[in-house]
Amino acid sequence: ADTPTFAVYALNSEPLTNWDPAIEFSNGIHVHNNMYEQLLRYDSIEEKIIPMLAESYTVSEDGLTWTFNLRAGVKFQNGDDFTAEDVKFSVERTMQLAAGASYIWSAVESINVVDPLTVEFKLAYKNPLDLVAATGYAAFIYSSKCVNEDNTWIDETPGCGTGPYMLRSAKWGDEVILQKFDGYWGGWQENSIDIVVFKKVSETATRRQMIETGEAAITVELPYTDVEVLKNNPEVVVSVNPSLQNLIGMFNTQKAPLDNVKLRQALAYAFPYQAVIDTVIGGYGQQSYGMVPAGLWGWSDQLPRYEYDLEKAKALLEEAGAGSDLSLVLTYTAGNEAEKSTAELYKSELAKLGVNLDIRGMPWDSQWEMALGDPSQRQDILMMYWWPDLPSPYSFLYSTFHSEDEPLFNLAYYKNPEFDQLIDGGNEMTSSDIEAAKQMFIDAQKMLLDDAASIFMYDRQDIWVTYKTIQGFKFNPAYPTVVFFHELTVQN
Amino acid sequence: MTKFILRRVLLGIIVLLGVAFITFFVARVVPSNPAAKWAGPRANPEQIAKATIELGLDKPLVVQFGKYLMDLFRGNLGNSLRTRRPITQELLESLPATVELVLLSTIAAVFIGIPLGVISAKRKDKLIDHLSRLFSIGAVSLPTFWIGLILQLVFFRILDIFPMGGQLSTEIKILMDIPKVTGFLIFDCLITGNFTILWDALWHIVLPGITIALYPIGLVARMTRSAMLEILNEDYITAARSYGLKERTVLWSYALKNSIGPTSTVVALSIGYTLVNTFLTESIFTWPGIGSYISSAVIGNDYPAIMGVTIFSAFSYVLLNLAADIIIALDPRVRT
Amino acid sequence: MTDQKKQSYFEIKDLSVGFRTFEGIKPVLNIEGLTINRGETYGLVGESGAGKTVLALTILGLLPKPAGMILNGSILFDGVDLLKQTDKQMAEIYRGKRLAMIFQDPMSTLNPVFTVGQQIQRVITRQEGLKGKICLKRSLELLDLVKLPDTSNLIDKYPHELSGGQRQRIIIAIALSCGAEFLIADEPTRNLDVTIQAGILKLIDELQRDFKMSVLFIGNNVSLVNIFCKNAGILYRGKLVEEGLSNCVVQNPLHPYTQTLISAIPRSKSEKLKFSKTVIKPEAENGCPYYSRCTIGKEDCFAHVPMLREFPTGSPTESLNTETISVQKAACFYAGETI
Amino acid sequence: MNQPLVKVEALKKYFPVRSNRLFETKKQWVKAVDGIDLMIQSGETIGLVGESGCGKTTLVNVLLRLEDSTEGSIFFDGLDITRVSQKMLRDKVRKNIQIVFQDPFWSLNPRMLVRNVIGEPLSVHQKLSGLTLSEKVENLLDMVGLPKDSLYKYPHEFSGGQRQRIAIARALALEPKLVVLDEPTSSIDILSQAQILDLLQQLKEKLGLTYILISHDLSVVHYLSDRIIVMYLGKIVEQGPAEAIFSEPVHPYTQALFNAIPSLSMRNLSELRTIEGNVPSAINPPTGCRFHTRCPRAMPVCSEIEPKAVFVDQDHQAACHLLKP
Amino acid sequence: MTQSTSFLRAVQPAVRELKVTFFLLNRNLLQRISMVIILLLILIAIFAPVIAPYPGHAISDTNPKDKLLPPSSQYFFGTDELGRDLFSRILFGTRISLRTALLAVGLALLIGAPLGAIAGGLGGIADEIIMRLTDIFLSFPPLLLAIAISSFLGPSLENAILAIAISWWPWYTRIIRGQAVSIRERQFVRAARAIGTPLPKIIFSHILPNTLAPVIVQASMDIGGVILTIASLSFLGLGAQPPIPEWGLLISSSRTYFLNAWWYSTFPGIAIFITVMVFNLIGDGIREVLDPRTRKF
Ligand SMILES: Nc1ncnc2c1ncn2[C@@H]1O[C@H](COP(=O)(O)OP(=O)(O)OP(=O)(O)O)[C@@H](O)[C@H]1O
Ligand SMILES: Nc1ncnc2c1ncn2[C@@H]1O[C@H](COP(=O)(O)OP(=O)(O)OP(=O)(O)O)[C@@H](O)[C@H]1O
Ligand SMILES: [Mg+2]
Ligand SMILES: [Mg+2]
Repeated sequence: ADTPTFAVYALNSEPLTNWDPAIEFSNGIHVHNNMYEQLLRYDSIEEKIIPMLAESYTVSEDGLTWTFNLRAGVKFQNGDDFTAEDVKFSVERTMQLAAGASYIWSAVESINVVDPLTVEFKLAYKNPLDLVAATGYAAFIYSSKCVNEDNTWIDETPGCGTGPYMLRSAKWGDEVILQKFDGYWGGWQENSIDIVVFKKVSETATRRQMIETGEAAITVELPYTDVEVLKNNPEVVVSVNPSLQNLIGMFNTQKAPLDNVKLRQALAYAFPYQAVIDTVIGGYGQQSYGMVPAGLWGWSDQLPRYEYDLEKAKALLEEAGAGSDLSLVLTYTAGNEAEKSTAELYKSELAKLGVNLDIRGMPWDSQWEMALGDPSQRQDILMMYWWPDLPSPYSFLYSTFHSEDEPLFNLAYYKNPEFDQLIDGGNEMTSSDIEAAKQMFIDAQKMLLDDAASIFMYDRQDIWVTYKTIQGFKFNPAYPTVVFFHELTVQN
Repeated sequence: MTKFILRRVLLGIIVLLGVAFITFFVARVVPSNPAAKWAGPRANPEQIAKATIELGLDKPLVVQFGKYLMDLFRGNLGNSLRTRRPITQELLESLPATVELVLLSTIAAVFIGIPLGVISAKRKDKLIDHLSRLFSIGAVSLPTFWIGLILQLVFFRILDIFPMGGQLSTEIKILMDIPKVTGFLIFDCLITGNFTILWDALWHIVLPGITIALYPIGLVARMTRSAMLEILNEDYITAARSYGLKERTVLWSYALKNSIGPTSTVVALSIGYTLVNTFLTESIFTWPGIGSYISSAVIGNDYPAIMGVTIFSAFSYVLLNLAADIIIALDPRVRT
Repeated sequence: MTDQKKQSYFEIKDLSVGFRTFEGIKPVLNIEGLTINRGETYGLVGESGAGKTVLALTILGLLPKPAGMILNGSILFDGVDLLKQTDKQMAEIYRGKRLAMIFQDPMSTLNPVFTVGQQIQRVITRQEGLKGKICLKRSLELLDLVKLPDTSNLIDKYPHELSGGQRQRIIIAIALSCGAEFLIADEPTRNLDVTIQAGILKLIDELQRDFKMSVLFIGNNVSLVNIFCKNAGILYRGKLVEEGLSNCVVQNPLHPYTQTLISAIPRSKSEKLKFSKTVIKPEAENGCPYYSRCTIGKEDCFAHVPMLREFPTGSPTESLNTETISVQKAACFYAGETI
Repeated sequence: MNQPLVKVEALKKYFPVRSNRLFETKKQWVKAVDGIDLMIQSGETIGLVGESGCGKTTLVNVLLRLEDSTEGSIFFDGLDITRVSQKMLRDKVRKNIQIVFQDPFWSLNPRMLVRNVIGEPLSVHQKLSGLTLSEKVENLLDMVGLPKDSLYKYPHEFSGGQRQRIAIARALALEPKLVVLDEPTSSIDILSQAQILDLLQQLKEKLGLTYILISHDLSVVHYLSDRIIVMYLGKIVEQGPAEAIFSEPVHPYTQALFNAIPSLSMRNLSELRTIEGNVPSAINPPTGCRFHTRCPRAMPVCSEIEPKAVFVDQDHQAACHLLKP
Repeated sequence: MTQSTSFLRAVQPAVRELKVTFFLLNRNLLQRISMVIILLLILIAIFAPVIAPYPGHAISDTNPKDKLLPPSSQYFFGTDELGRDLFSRILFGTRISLRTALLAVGLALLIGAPLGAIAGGLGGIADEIIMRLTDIFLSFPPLLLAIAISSFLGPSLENAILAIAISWWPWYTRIIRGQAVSIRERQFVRAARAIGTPLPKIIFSHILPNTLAPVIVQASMDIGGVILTIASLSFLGLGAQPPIPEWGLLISSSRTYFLNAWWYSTFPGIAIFITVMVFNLIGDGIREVLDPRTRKF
């Protein structure tokens, strides 16, 4: 074509925060997944592994040795051949830097290059390494040429990945522009997109206007009120997809007054689940069954749910012997409208029970600092979104509710050895007997619900809006908000 | 005169030291755990311990402050906690876009605000004075963040005259070679004679420009008016009239020169305000400047970045005030 | 030259000026009549706040804008009523060209942010259309004229770098730069030392003779006016209470106020001050403005305002024999009675 | 003669001036008062005259220790007040020396009631308050001839002359020994001036006060003073009994000063004498006799040697080379 | 003379001054309108619970079934995303804005005024130190300092007030010091020194009271600016916290919806605009009226 085709992806915050694919553990997921590739990819809707740089893999009987057979004929964007050495180099370096999401590799003991197209991982303990190798962060394979002597990443170096797009230009904190890598092993379809622009557009209204005028090809995180309007707009296509994100309100189970399970249960009954889903996310989601979100294995509609029931809540409150002057602090992440509205709705329900909810919007880090700081100063309820590092229930249950001496993300400060045992066991079983593992995770969640460790508010759906000319868009919840531009075409 | 300037510069340095101390305090001492932030989200204790050493947070505060000062002296504002990149570099990248906006609004403030103030003072309590007062006070009373939204709604969505945001149209940005000489887009287009891009850039700067410029225009007009009102009552103005000088001369040369002192102070002041107002508007107009930068920093609790911007603004502010003081010092009355 | 033409050179008739205040319009000047002939000097004496400066500004049409108001009357200058001129006409035709004024306070009359040279040259350029070198030359001449030393240096100085006396001379130089025919000198020496005062008076006197100017000289020192002016008027609270040849007024004051003023001045340097006791009485709202301090005032002074009346007097001294009979006026029912 | 009330020896007051050149090493000084010797007896009135800026105000400011002197000593009642502590100053000196300023409007705090204005020294030194204070202030008001109901008025409700009376009442509240009058009548009209001078004279007789009077108006000085001191550029050029100086001034500067005063007996301008030239700068005063640059009778010696004060008469001295001791 | 008449006499000049000021302000149409509006705002602030049709909506009630309804006779200004009546919320917002502005300005004055009087009254080292301190604070653009301070104090309305006071006091110190320096040279201060009045007493009873007029003018003008700053902080999420109906916070929340619900951002914006504007107009007016040189009767 004479003029290249291009597509703008309007993001709600900066496109990336670090060029180094070993370190980036934030918005860069959008950009990096188009520039770099993992050994495998996981399709969480179909629940199956897709071969990428590895065409196939085998696991030893004891589950401790994983062998990957690499794809032949893959070239880095800089022209170098892709070999097993690169895999060893990338994973070892990522582990060594110990930054970002590198902990996903923590089971790995050693990496051996068997031949240029075969690489073998030895594990210290049983771990689903296929899922690890398919993670959206820190599992990228990159060229050693992009690292300088002191092992730091050479910023904005083009050609370090094997992915379909390579860097064209970037403006920090604002936009990243990628262009098509002609020598991509996966080849190119007709009308594919030549240039991709990742652009930060923090105002939702601006994003909506961009997509309406076709200035943006694709965007996410629009308020549902806009979605309703856009659904009737022939210029755009709205697609609603399951996401693996859920909103939870963690109770401080260690501090009075919420160390009382009855009180926690009362509060869980007082949460207006349906009103929140209807009002805050416009019905694009559903009340959670436990911690594992719909769309991920380990989810079960057989789990009990707390339903909104003020009478029950009142009774439980009385049972718990809570005074009339009960006042609780809830923190949420400032700037997130959905969390804010949810908190406000909750506050008005609790007010009906005579409970004062003091809601504070804080930047995530301040909120987190408060949760990790002086125990007497911690919030009573901490509201947050959770999403998977690995597409496994373990990722949802381990970080958030596994006993910790020094809390990190177990911000309910939940301590239950039985629970720990169950989920650790489930994780070990994952690669051998997934059904058994599933059951163990479900049982574990039952414990959380009985203990009312948290309010499981809703599992959210993701709403994507694409401009009408964009075809082939497919969403994979294991890679939240990632658009694989290689799959897209432009039709006029 | 030179001594006066020297003294002012010295005071400026003292002030900057104080500024540095405050920013250091805010950035290093107050947040409970910068290391955790540095180590990244979901980091484990070992990673955090490593970060503590990397950041030198294990050293005594005095040593940290000393190092901070040395770094400042070298123009090193530290690294962003989010991106781990040098803040100085990030600032320099987003600076030109903001400077363009601020400069434009300052020019507007001088060339619209001052004449407005002078006319208003001359025609005190006449209709034109009421209108101009209403305008200038209105301009300083508008919440910048709000008027940005409204302008966008009216001029883009309803009337579709001006683009919604950004510095350039995406097509132009991707398909054309953007001149990069000084980093200031409009200026670069001018010197390379690239008029297609220039036109596009000018078209894009109108709405954010108006949003940002309203405040300084109003401020300068208001200040000029009141300075002029006082000066027009001075004996030497009456005397100048008694010599039969033209009213035009009396107003625009005699009186105006006397009001340069307060006016230049207020212009310097308004540049500071404008800079901060960009924080509130740039995100609305997806303007890739410091404002966008600091709003990401505030959302991300990136203390070093916030403090970097703060110290940078304070530095420019001190310099601007110095410039204003020197202009005032040209007034022979304060020469000592 | 007929009597009438002579009179119409400069004449104030029934002028009344007021200021707006919170309580309403406060009259500050109320002059029934005042005449100055061509080439003559008229001295106006009055204490602080009597309205001397207001009169000067009224003549030039420069009353402070929002507050000052002309309530009534006319000021005829060369047959034209100045009060009927527009601001533009005043600026184009009269101010600077025909009427000039030396302001009271040399500290505040010069613009502090321009050099002396710039200020003079701007006026010269405006009034005489001179530019560049010629303009500079002319301004140096003017500074020489007022006997300023080292003029080529001085011209680049800012007002605050000069002494009070020097500043006052510069103001005089500017006022004279266009050879106006009517000069108002508003207490040009008020803030100056006696020694500098004498120098400046001599200067104005010389210039007046050279340029044949009429001068309205404002002062608060009777002896100065006596030395300097042919005619003198005494202003009390905005009203002329006595008027006549200055010698006559000084030698033979008719109004009690004038008498008090003059008695307070020693006749020679070794003579000690004499003071007459003053009394404090209630203000006469509808009567004589001086009533409250007057020692001879009676009931009729309290009830009625005395008008200026003429009192013919003989020439007080032999040396002044050009006009043997002159007219002295006073606004007092008991004029001539000594206090 | 017994011990003088005030004795001033070799008093100097220099003000530093900032220079406007870069890296100026030499600091410059305005020599406002430059070596003054003076004696004031209890009960007399000293008239201080001289050109504008010759240092009169500075001299009395130093005398009151409103400014610190640069050099020299001031004895008040035998106590060297240039060196006493602030407390001593308050207890011994402040009470006994008071000042009445030129401009009665600016010297009264516009936001204080007359009662508090006049009462301030009493409340500071005698710790009076409430009714006793009001009573005392009423007495003072009475003494300066103001009605009692002035107590609860603000200064701006009074005329210039009345304000000056308030200022005088305040100065007299502590029954000081010495009162400094710095141009006490120059800003009020002639009629009020007479009353104020009269009042001052009466009070002096009644309370046995000592005055230092500064005025530009020589007739005022003549009216009140017993002795006159003439200053030129920070130095005393002539001093002596008022009558003697007014009738027979001996220093050329004094003569010139008196000749420039217009008086009713003058007929025309030529009778007014002027002093040629401008006042020299107080930063670099002329060498020798300071007046020599403008003196009509200057001799070569005048520019080299500084004349010493010589007695022309008992009690009448002047510093000029024309005079032979 | 009785105590009460003497008191009346004592306050008389102040009363007269007030009367004159009011009279002059009242003559200008713009200012007259502003005064009426300010009075109205104050009344609204006081009686918000009575006037507001849905006072609960301004506190903690939600009403999700009526979310984002356009203005109607039921909801004059429409509703927000949780179905709350915007009219009621904006009425209550008046309360918050006026109270926080007064508090912030008052606090700033409390810090700034004594420091200014001390600096100006004492001179010398104290002056130098205090003024350098203010210089340091003044070298941050005010909103920026407030942003920085409240971002580490943690977001809340109280902290925002504190942050504004901290970034605002130097202005008062500076003004008062300027005044104090000129007053220090005035004769009546010299007179007080000559009497032997101790320095602290001179500063607090002679200097400070005489500096207040310009400060009050400045403070009244600052009210508008402070309201704007509070709104900006809330807009950035650093000020008031939901569900407090602070105007800036309302606009901030409305951003998400403004393409569909124009009323949501428009009305709070107009409320801020009008309030800030009338305070600015009055402040300007007072300044003009108190300056004898620009006074016009
Ligand atoms: N701008 C003004 N507003 C109100 N009143 C004024 C104004 N200017 C002058 N006055 C009043 O007018 C009267 C006369 O003032 P004017 O300045 O003419 O006095 P003057 O005779 O020149 O006194 P001085 O000798 O002090 O210069 C005074 O009572 C004064 O209060
Ligand atoms: N604070 C100061 N700093 C610097 N110079 C000063 C200061 N005070 C006075 N002077 C200078 O000292 C000299 C004497 O001033 P002083 O006020 O004593 O004069 P004066 O005799 O009282 O004059 P006047 O009659 O005008 O009141 C002047 O040259 C003046 O400029
Ligand atoms: Mg006057
Ligand atoms: Mg003096």
